[in-house]
Amino acid sequence: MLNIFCPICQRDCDETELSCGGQAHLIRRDHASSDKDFYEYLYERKNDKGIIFERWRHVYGCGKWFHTARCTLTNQVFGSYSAKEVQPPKSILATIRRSRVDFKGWVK
Amino acid sequence: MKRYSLSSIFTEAFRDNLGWEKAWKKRQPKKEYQIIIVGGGGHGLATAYYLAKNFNVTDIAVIEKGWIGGGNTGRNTTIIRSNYLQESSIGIYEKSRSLYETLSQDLNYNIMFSPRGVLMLCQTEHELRAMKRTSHANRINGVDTKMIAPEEVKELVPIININGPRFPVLGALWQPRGGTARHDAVAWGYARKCSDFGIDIIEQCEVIGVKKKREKIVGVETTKGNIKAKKVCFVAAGHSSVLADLAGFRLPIESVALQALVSEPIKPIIDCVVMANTVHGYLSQSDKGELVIGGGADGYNNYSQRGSFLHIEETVRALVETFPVISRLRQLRQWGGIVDMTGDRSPIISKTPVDGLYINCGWGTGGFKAIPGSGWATAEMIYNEQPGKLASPFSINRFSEGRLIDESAAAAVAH
Amino acid sequence: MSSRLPQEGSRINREKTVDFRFNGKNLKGFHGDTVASALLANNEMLVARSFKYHRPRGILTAGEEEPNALMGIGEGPFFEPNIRATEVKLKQNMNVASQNHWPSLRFDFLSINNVFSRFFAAGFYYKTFMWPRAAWKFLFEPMIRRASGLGKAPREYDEEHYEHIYHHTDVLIIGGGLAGITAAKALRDRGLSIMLCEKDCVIGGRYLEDSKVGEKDGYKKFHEKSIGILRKSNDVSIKLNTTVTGIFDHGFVLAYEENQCSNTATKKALWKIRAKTMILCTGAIERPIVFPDNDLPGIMLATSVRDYLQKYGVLLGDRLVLTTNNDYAYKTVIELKHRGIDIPVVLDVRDSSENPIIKEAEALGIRILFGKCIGKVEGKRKASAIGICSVNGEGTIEELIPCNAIAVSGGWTPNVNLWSHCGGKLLWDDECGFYKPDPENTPTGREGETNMLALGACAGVFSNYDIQEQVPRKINQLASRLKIKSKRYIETNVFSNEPEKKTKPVFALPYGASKDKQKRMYIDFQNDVKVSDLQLAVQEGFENVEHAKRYTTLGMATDQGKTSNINGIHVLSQNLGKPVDKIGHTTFRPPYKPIPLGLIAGQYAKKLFKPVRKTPIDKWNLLNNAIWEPVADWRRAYAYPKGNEGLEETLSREVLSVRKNVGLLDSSTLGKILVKGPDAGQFLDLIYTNMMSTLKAGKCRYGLMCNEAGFVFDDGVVARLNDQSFLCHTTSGGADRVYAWLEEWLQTEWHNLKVFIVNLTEQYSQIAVAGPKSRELLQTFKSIDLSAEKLPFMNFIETNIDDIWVRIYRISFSGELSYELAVNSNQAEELWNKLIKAGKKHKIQPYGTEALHILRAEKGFIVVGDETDGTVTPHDLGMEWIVSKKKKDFIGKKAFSLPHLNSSIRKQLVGILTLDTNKVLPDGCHAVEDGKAIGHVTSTYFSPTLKRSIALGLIENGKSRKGSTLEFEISSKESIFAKIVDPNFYDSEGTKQDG
Amino acid sequence: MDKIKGDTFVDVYLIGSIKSFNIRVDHRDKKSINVIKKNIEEKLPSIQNATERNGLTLCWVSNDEYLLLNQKNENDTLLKEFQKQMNLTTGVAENTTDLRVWFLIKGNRALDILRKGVPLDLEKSKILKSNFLRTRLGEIQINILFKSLDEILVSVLRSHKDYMIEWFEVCTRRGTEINFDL
Repeated sequence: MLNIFCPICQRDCDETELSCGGQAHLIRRDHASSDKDFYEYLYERKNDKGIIFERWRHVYGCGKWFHTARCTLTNQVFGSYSAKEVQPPKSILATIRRSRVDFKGWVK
Repeated sequence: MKRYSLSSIFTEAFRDNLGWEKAWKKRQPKKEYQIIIVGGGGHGLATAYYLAKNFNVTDIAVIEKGWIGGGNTGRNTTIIRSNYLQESSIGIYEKSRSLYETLSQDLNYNIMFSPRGVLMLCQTEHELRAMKRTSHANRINGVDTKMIAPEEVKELVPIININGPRFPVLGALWQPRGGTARHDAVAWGYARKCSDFGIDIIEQCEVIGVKKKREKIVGVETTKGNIKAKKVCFVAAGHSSVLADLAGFRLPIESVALQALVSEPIKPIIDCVVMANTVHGYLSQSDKGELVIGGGADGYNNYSQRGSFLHIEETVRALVETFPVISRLRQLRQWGGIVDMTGDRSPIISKTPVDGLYINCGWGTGGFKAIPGSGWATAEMIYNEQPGKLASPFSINRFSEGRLIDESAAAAVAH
Repeated sequence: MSSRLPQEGSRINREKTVDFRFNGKNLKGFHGDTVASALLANNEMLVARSFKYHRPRGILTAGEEEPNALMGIGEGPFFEPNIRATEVKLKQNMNVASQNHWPSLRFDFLSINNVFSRFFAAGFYYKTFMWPRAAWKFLFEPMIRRASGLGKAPREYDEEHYEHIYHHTDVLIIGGGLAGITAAKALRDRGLSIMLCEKDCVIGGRYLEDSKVGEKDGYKKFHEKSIGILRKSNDVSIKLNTTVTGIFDHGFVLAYEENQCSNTATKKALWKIRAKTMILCTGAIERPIVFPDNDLPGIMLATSVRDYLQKYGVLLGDRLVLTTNNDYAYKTVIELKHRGIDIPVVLDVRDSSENPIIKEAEALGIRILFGKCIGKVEGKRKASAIGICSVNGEGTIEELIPCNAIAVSGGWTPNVNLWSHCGGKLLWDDECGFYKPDPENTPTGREGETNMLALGACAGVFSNYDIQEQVPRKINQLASRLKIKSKRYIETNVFSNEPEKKTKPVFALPYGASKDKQKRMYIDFQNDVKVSDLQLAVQEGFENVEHAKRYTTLGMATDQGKTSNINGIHVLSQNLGKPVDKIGHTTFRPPYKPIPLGLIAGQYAKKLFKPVRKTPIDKWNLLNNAIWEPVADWRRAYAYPKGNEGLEETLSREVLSVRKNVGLLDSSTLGKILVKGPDAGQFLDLIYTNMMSTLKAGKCRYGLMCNEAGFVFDDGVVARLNDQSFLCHTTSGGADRVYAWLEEWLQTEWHNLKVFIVNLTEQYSQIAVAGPKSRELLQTFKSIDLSAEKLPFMNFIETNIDDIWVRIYRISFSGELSYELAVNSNQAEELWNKLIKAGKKHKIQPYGTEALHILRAEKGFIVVGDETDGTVTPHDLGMEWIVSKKKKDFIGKKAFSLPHLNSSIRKQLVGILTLDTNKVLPDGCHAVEDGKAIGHVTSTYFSPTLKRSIALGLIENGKSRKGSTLEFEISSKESIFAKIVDPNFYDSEGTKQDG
Repeated sequence: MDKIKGDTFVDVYLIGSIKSFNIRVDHRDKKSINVIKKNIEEKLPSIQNATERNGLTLCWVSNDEYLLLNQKNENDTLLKEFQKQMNLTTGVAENTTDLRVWFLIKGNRALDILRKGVPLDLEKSKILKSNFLRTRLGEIQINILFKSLDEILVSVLRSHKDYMIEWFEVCTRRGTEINFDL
């Protein structure tokens, strides 16, 4: 069972208090976008086997969304950061590189 | 290939069983094949089998990174049914179910297909209406199912808690020719026939690169060297995105853990498969006597082949409510597989942006029941280089066209 | 012949006898006995039948690794199958029954499988039962199913009470043996919260039993001192009778507390522990040697023989032979010799051993033969004699030794299950012949840090002296790694240092066993997996350890291979000619030992299964005979039958009362979300398909919500309270979903919009007053003027009814003149009763959700969830009028432009009137055109108002089929024909609702 | 305040409704925050905490959300004024008195009850007297306001009232205390 830090409540939350919102930093494609962009926004996913950036909501607590960086193979979590960030902040990328030397950085 | 039968068992019994041959030959990869199937699970082996059986193509290699049947084929709850709602889903699942009927005889390998029936419970008015709609769709598309009343459900499953009080059973959709099969036997049965056809089955051979020349497939790079091929098909549920990434494109898929558990073996208490979607749990009893229990997938991307205890708890809680007598039975073991979840919970059998590279994935929580049909349709697509009637609805570009095949359609109650 | 000694037994209380029944026989045991020790005390050595060949089985061990002694224990609601007799404490009048045999344990008909076992080799069932095809379902499978499965399933509902308990701790010590106690003493008083779980009802583990042989009483004082230290320190909390069963991600641990010793009813609790660091001290399990006929009752692990002797004063037999490959097992024969038991011979498979214990045994007159092992065992249902043969060679018998008990010890297997549950890898130790935790690949916690340390026997360190040496050092290293600065822990070592020479790993003997002998050498006792079965698996190509396991079912029984896995892997490696660490091992999975399904459900079963949400008017509904319908977690009144009305009568009465007089509906479950802020209008314009920002204060507007894929997923009326605030109503099932949907967009996409939302669903109740007399009814309350001018359709006012504040919306879902009253939930019941009383003279009737469905269907209004199923767009519903053309963007707009969402063959909403007005189209039936389904019925009722059946449906290009007649196939033999019409059957101009 | 019946190892009282407001504050301008500071509490409660002053309890729910409880009727007029001022700003103050139902758990084993359903670390040493926690109990959401370690106020949605009462009846029975063995 995961145990993820909620940056708003400043405490660890049992997975049963949270709900996952899938891949982070998708760019919303509105009415003017091409069919291809719209398909990539709505359906296409990186689904990496390794480091991913995802969205969580603290449903049973503060009700806020936030992002985390997690490894999908070992469930190691590298940190949580605000929902307003458009891409993973430097500090998170640094934490990842400290323990995963082969990390190739965040890809849009 | 030595034929399996009662007489062959009899003769072998008197010479310490020394006459049995290898079920499938252990091969090292050749330099080149006409077709390479990546993934030695049920779908991959079935694709190779039907390429040989239907189209007489045997210059094929089935390469598996671990041991055949070790992925989701060895981790599912072995349920076989075809009572789907959408016409295109009915097409492929009913084709599978009908192939399962005679698969033991076709493969000369007892896969123990036991059509003991599948029961989909209706525990809300809304679910009852949705199942009635499915039963009409089934009848029109040639699937033998019918709605039955609570009393009949109680007759079929004496241990069920019919009258709630939380969710009284209002009726059920009954498919008498649905049931279960022994999952390992399906993989081994197909492997044995493929090996007999001369198809190379190569285990411990992981794809680590894809060779392309101007967007046309040339071959794959594996841990056992490079192998050339004119056509390659990815059939590796759970790792579809990893392979697609090597080939330079992305899929509308998320890999999540799907867990299941078994109880200790007991004398027979339930004959058919019971699925209770309102409370999210389903259950059947294996021939060995273990209750095989499954439920919903986990909620987050996961390649670790182990899930959260949360889902085991929810599933068991639902089934203890539906079958109170199982409360004192003990959980013997739990495990998890990695399933491909697509946007509309329907599979992908399709060509890909790379010419000559095909893909069969996205089966989500319903892959085992589709093995023969999926193999049949994928073989047809690879041979004709064009998806046939069964496969065409499941192309990748259905998502960009908005042509979703949504099986979770009878969604939550809203009124 | 097993029996009870006159005295001794550290665990039993000889003053308190306990009566129990075994297979109908009335037997006696003592308080503190396990069922197994009590059975042995009563010479019940035959206890079970094996799974496949139904061979006779005896008790092999004294713990949870027991493969054989599975019993059905208890009666009625407390009956439980497949319980290990070695684990269950004896209770007064306990009813114990052996399993898996017919007609009786002694004479089991199915043991003919054993006679024909040559035909039932591993995997035989894959090679036969294929002809004739139907025979599998009617003949072969039922036969197999009846023969397999061990215990009978309980028949009655479970009365047991289970609970879940959460606990957080810095350090979790798993196992209370010497290593666990030393670790706890070393870690205490360092500001860490420590929890220690011990599966037994006392802590101490092995060293308590070992301390009695030869070593002076030093251990007793040492043990008392240790317990005193732990009891005094307040940061160490110890749980007895608690087995840790599973390790999950991020230090989540499951432990099963089964408190049989407490006088209260057996308390069963599942502890959900979150531990930052775990210390594994789970010890090791003794391993049997595989020799011909090694599965006969009377054969037991050497140390278990000693356990029964010292803990329960029970003798396995009075003429015992020992076969072993290590010195530790000699303690058993020395203990027995001290009690005058005849030890005819000890067969030591090694060439020699200089350990002092050998000298001590010889001094007691015990004949020890080196390089010898057991070649065969005679005896029908109990061992009666053994044949000695040399370890090498094919096993010809040199000498026959009569005996009635055989102790076996093939060395010890470290208990590494929990280490492997969550990422920990194992190393093969070739000298000792077992897998042990790999310090380089440990289980990792959330930050990828090592969060488990294995100490003592489970890490391959067996002698008490070495444990006492290493544990404090390892704990101090751990403390420094966890940056806990505090004093280093040192303790004097009370144990004598007798280094045990490396034992030669031995698994299956004799080495050159003949084919015939290999068929009688059992590796997995419960599933009857023999050495010959593994050979066959390898011969047939099932070489991978996972393939071999599944093909032979080795280690797939209820003990999950605790005593058979290592032996099996070794035999596999011999057959493949590959070293063991090239073969690997199968996956260790939770639970460590089987746990009840009821325990996993916990207290959330029976009454507490899935909360039932009740509206403020629930009590009234209950008193007025409401039939309930689950809607999401709510329970709503489906209908209010009177007397012995049939459902049809009730529904038509309720519908007609709304059409003719006035009806009352409890719609409190409606979602109510306040959207407030300067940008509230702009935000709602993005969410709904029509314009909301242009809505005037005091007015309402019906809105449709689509998801990004363009499909309708909720709808409802939006009321503008003032220029800054809107109150959005949603469907009952969608309330929480829509609230989460709006929060998601505000927090993650449009976080610059000045808008806040509050979920007020349960702050207000909502009561619908519908029908021609609704205005008249509400006018009886003096304070309100509800004339059409003062309160036109789709407007609302806030006023009082007597002293109750209400907001009255003029909205209609039934098509009648109707009002919906929002009231603070605490006053809902009071208002409802006022309306019922005032409505008496207007013949007011409550109506339920089903009547509501009929009323709105008569008007052709859609219900999200019936007309829509997640694949339907507003255009399909014929609601182009609700899709704004002016708005630049809203959720779903892009999707509407996708090719498939505009294709001609989309299904469109239509009204359906059957030609025969009395025939009602069945739910969900399909319209068929030359054999192909072209659409389905979404709602279908008999309309009491129109005295005929009506239906709504989604039909391919339905709009252009208006006026035509379609065939609706309702069964393979029958169809109903119906005309396609406009989906509004009643007062289509809406004069009633606007009046 | 009627007590949940049964032979229990801790006392649980059903209180019912407490006058309350859901408050949302807009951090973009200080207006909404100042309205609270002026009318209710100068020093806003820190994360996971609540402040209490003459019958008004202000609980931190999220970084832009508070729950205001009023247990004294004299504060009604003050609160009406507060709500008026608040709704003039871009923040929100919405009456949610009827939304929840409150229970009072009394006894030295009060925390033990919560540990049967709340996944948080409720070790006595880790709990502050002023804590306010919003979390999960079993399958429903719960607010926990600590008066002291032996007196805890909890609230659930009003529709979960009966479920909560049944949960307490099941989980407070004597004999099911949580205890350690040594």
